[in-house]
Amino acid sequence: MKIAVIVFPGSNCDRDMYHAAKDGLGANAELVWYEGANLANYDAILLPGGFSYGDYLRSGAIASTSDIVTQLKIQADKGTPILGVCNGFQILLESGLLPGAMLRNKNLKFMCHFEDLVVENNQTMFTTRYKEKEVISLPIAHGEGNYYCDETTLALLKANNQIAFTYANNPNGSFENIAGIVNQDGNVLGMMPHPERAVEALLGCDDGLKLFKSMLENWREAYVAGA
Amino acid sequence: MLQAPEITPELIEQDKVYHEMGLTDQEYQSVKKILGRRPNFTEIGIFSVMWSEHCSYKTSKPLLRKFPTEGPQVIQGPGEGAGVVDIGDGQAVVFKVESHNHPSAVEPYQGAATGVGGIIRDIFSMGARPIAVLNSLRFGNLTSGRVKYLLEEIVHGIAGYGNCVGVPTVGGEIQFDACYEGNPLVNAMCVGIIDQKDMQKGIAAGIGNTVLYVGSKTGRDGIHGATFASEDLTEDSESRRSNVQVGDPFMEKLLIEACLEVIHSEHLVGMQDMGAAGLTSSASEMASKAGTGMEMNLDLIPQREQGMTAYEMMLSESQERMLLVVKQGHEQEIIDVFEKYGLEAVAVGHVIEEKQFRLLHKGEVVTDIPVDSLAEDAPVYHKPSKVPAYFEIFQQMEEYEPNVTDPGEMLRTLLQQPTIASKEYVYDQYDSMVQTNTVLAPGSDAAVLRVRGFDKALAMTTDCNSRYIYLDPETGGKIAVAEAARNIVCSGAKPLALTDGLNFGNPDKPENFWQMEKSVDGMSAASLRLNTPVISGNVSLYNESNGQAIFPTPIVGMVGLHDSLEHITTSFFKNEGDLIYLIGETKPEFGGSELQNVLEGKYFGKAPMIDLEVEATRQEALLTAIQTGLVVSAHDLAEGGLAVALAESLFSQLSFGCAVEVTGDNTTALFSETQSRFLVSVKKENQAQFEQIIKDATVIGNVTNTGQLIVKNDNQFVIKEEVAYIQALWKGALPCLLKSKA
Amino acid sequence: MKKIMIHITLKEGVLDPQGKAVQGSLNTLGYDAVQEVRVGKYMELFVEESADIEQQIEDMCAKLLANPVIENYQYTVEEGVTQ
Amino acid sequence: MKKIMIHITLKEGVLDPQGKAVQGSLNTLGYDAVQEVRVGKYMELFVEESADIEQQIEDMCAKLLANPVIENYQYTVEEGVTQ
Ligand SMILES: Nc1ncnc2c1ncn2[C@@H]1O[C@H](COP(=O)(O)OP(=O)(O)O)[C@@H](O)[C@H]1O
Ligand SMILES: [Mg+2]
Repeated sequence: MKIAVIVFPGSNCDRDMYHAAKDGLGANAELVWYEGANLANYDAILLPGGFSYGDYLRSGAIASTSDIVTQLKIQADKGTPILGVCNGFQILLESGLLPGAMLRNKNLKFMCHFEDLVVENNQTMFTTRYKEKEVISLPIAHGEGNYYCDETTLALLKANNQIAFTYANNPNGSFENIAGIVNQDGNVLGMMPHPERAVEALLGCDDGLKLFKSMLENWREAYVAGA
Repeated sequence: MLQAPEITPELIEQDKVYHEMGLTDQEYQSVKKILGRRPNFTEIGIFSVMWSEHCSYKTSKPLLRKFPTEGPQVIQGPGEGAGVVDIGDGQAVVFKVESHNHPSAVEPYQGAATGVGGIIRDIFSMGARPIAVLNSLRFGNLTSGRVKYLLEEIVHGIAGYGNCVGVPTVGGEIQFDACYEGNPLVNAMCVGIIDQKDMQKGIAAGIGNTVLYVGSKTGRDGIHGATFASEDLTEDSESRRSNVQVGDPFMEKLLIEACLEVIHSEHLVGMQDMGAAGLTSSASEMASKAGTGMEMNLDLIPQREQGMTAYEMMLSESQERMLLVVKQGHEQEIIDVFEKYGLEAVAVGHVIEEKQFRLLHKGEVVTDIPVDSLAEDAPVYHKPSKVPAYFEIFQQMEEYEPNVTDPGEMLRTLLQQPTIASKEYVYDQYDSMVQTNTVLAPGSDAAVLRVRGFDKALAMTTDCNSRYIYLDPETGGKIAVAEAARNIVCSGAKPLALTDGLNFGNPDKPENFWQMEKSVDGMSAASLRLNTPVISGNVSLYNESNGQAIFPTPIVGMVGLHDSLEHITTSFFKNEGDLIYLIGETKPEFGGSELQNVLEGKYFGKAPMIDLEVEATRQEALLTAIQTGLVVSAHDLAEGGLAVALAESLFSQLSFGCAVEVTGDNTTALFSETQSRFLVSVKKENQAQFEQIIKDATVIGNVTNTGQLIVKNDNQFVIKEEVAYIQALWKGALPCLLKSKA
Repeated sequence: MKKIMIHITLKEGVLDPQGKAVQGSLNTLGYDAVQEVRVGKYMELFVEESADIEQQIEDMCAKLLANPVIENYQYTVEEGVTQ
Repeated sequence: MKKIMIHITLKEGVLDPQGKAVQGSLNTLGYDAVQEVRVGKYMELFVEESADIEQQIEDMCAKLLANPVIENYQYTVEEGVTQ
């Protein structure tokens, strides 16, 4: 599996994502600068966290207008696995690849610590290694992770089983405790918590590794075994 | 605001305009002599910032010479942007501390943010990747609305900058005392890692080479910042608000990546950040160090505002700017790298043979100064020093011996003192994990970061108990260094070296100067004995508000090396049944203690004594025990003594308790702040082996599963507290104090 | 040169944590008359004159400056300013 | 009820990193006419009528809403609104 980790100006979890994919998962990963890339060359695309464009205006807003997002949409339609974490999630929201928007945390403060998450849907290509309703622990690190959508959108998310993770103890005010959602086809996952920070026991916890493993296995089944 | 062009050299002399810039008559005369003529407005401005305390260390230099700065591990001592220490495998660790006290007092968010930005630039301008930031903060008591505001905003500023730039904030310390009310302290430390072969220096070598200006445009912000940092804070500071600079962490992030890409180019000759005194100090220092001169055309400087004068450009402290010297003819290759990141890189001058600092503006030479005179001819003052009356009185006092009747209640009180209380409310706002190397995040004694790809890690901490230093600067100075080393050792690492942030009051007052002198003596003695040379540092004087100096606060930032990931140790108890040891004997020492603060509301008497021989021997023994794998947890005893240390060792996710037996006077046993003591837990089966290595350790009890902190003396309960309850008090204290109405 | 003044506000029904916080602290400070606070953004754009400028402004707001999921925008134009 | 509309803008000469980033992005998107962008805050306060309300608003702006070190503020009042 060849994985692209997209680097925007101001991305700062890009190397962390790269190491999670390369050292944690053992896949072939590459850091890909947002300009001049050809995403068709990759089997999976990871949008890392950080502060693209300083998070100025709204988190993810400026990055979502860059040319690479057009390519991203094409790959999303083709079924390529796309994972956006934290700022990556915000970019997916701002570019309309996932529904909803982010507001500032309800206490208006950046927060960084481990949170318990509930795996709400273990049928997505990123979550099959988890058990349904399994409680896992992942770090969060964000100031604007308060997920918002309107009731209609929520109803759709629920009807299509698009809510992947919820917070066990909602830290930021997210609507319906939502921590991560997938698109209708299930190949685009956006989440605020950082699985790439939790792939080694040395750093406190490796609950995030299963997410990457699920992605690799499901991709292999769909594309390699099937081909 | 000072206005430039109309003021002629004659007027400057006649009206003593240089006074406003912080220069004395004598200093003006030296400038005149150096130039052989009267300086013009731009020139005198340049001298005034370069000869300010902040840039020239004119009063502190004689003291700084006392610090031990050498050792086999030291690759680069004080003098460059930051110090560099060998950590094996061809790698080095680079670190330094920097103060941003006065800007933070005036505009706390931006003051703290730009403080973080500045220290990070010091690290990457050496060619190192910044891997961690720590910060050491001092505030007045949390009873005033202004202090609460300062704390909230300073913390927001540190978070706002550090989180965005992607360098984890992994540690620090916060203390509260009335003396900091009008003059808070914000010291930030940055740590970086470098392959030794990539080390950069800030030099302008090679006649004809090109000077590149990189990063943000120059605006009128921060003009005279270095001078501002070198005077007392008064009501008048409010009106000097044009000094405020705004940080742009996004720009800094781009600069980090671009600069770390450019260091691999053979065409790069030198690189330096524009810190205090901006373009002036970076350019003149680079030339001075290389034994060359520099000529720049100010028309080419990227400017944010219209009609900027030479004076304004040279004295601006706009943030996120760098100066590079690159080989002539290869400018474009370097510029291309910066352009990839959307950064402006402009050739603004070149290295010249004549050792002059020459500036052109609108076709005229506006500055022509012997370049060495700026850095090397700055005056050095040997200020008078005088033992303060309070010190004599304190030394003659009877030993202060408080008597606590309800130790359990006192423990609860102590845990809610803001200096002791959990700082989680603060560090939760910092991204402490980005870069995924953080093994020990804030919460234990020292922060620990692994070095990716190697079986080793770095431990880091900042420490300074200024109460002891106030009572007895020499002893307190020793303690500050020793405490930092203790924190490093407790995490399982060997202390390597230190950086210092010397925060003092106005040095023109002999009593303040005496405090400086003695603190430095104490710190020097301890760093010599503990083998932790001083490799970098910062001096911030004139920390006074309305004539009242802060406690002398020389902050120690220390880094240590774990030679294996296996030896990383935390301060938390981990298994039921483990033996709890107290290393070191306890004497009744309460001068400067938290207990004294609680009971008396002030500090007096003698500081706790410290014997550096004992300290060193004990630290070495403890490190050996840890590296032999005999220690489950290790914690140093600090504010609040044994009782607080026991509680802190229990405050983790785990729900243990402890049963401890003390002897003699309860107050002394539980709350004395005798130095060089450690609290350690050890598996029962390792008892004999542990005791062989550590001779002065006493078993005082064991870890239990009861969830209770129990202390007995002679079979009587002295303390019996639910850990969950006192932990909640400890955690809730700071947010509660911040929310309560002023 | 034209100066465009843009107001971006949260849509009705969208929670405004910042507005809440501001209101809370105003009330704490004793300004009890304050019943509600909403916090939005205010931008000033200085643009050169051009034929389709109105359309451009509309586009900029819709594409980048406001997020239609949560925000409304409004703008006014001041003609002939010198920056 | 009164509605107070407050504009908070950065003082002249104070760096506006956000405005710069927005401008850069608009230029990249092809809106070359945009010469400068300054980003500020816009707040709406709904307050109950009272005698000294003007003074209160002035105080709130100076004490809490704007940071006088780097920001200017301006406000207008709309009378008799129902929230
Ligand atoms: N300003 C701060 N920034 C980040 N971490 C902090 C700060 N203040 C305290 N901490 C963290 O909280 C923990 C306890 O701090 P402190 O009580 O000062 O420890 P010690 O007494 O061992 O020096 C440490 O891990 C420290 O790094
Ligand atoms: Mg400690």
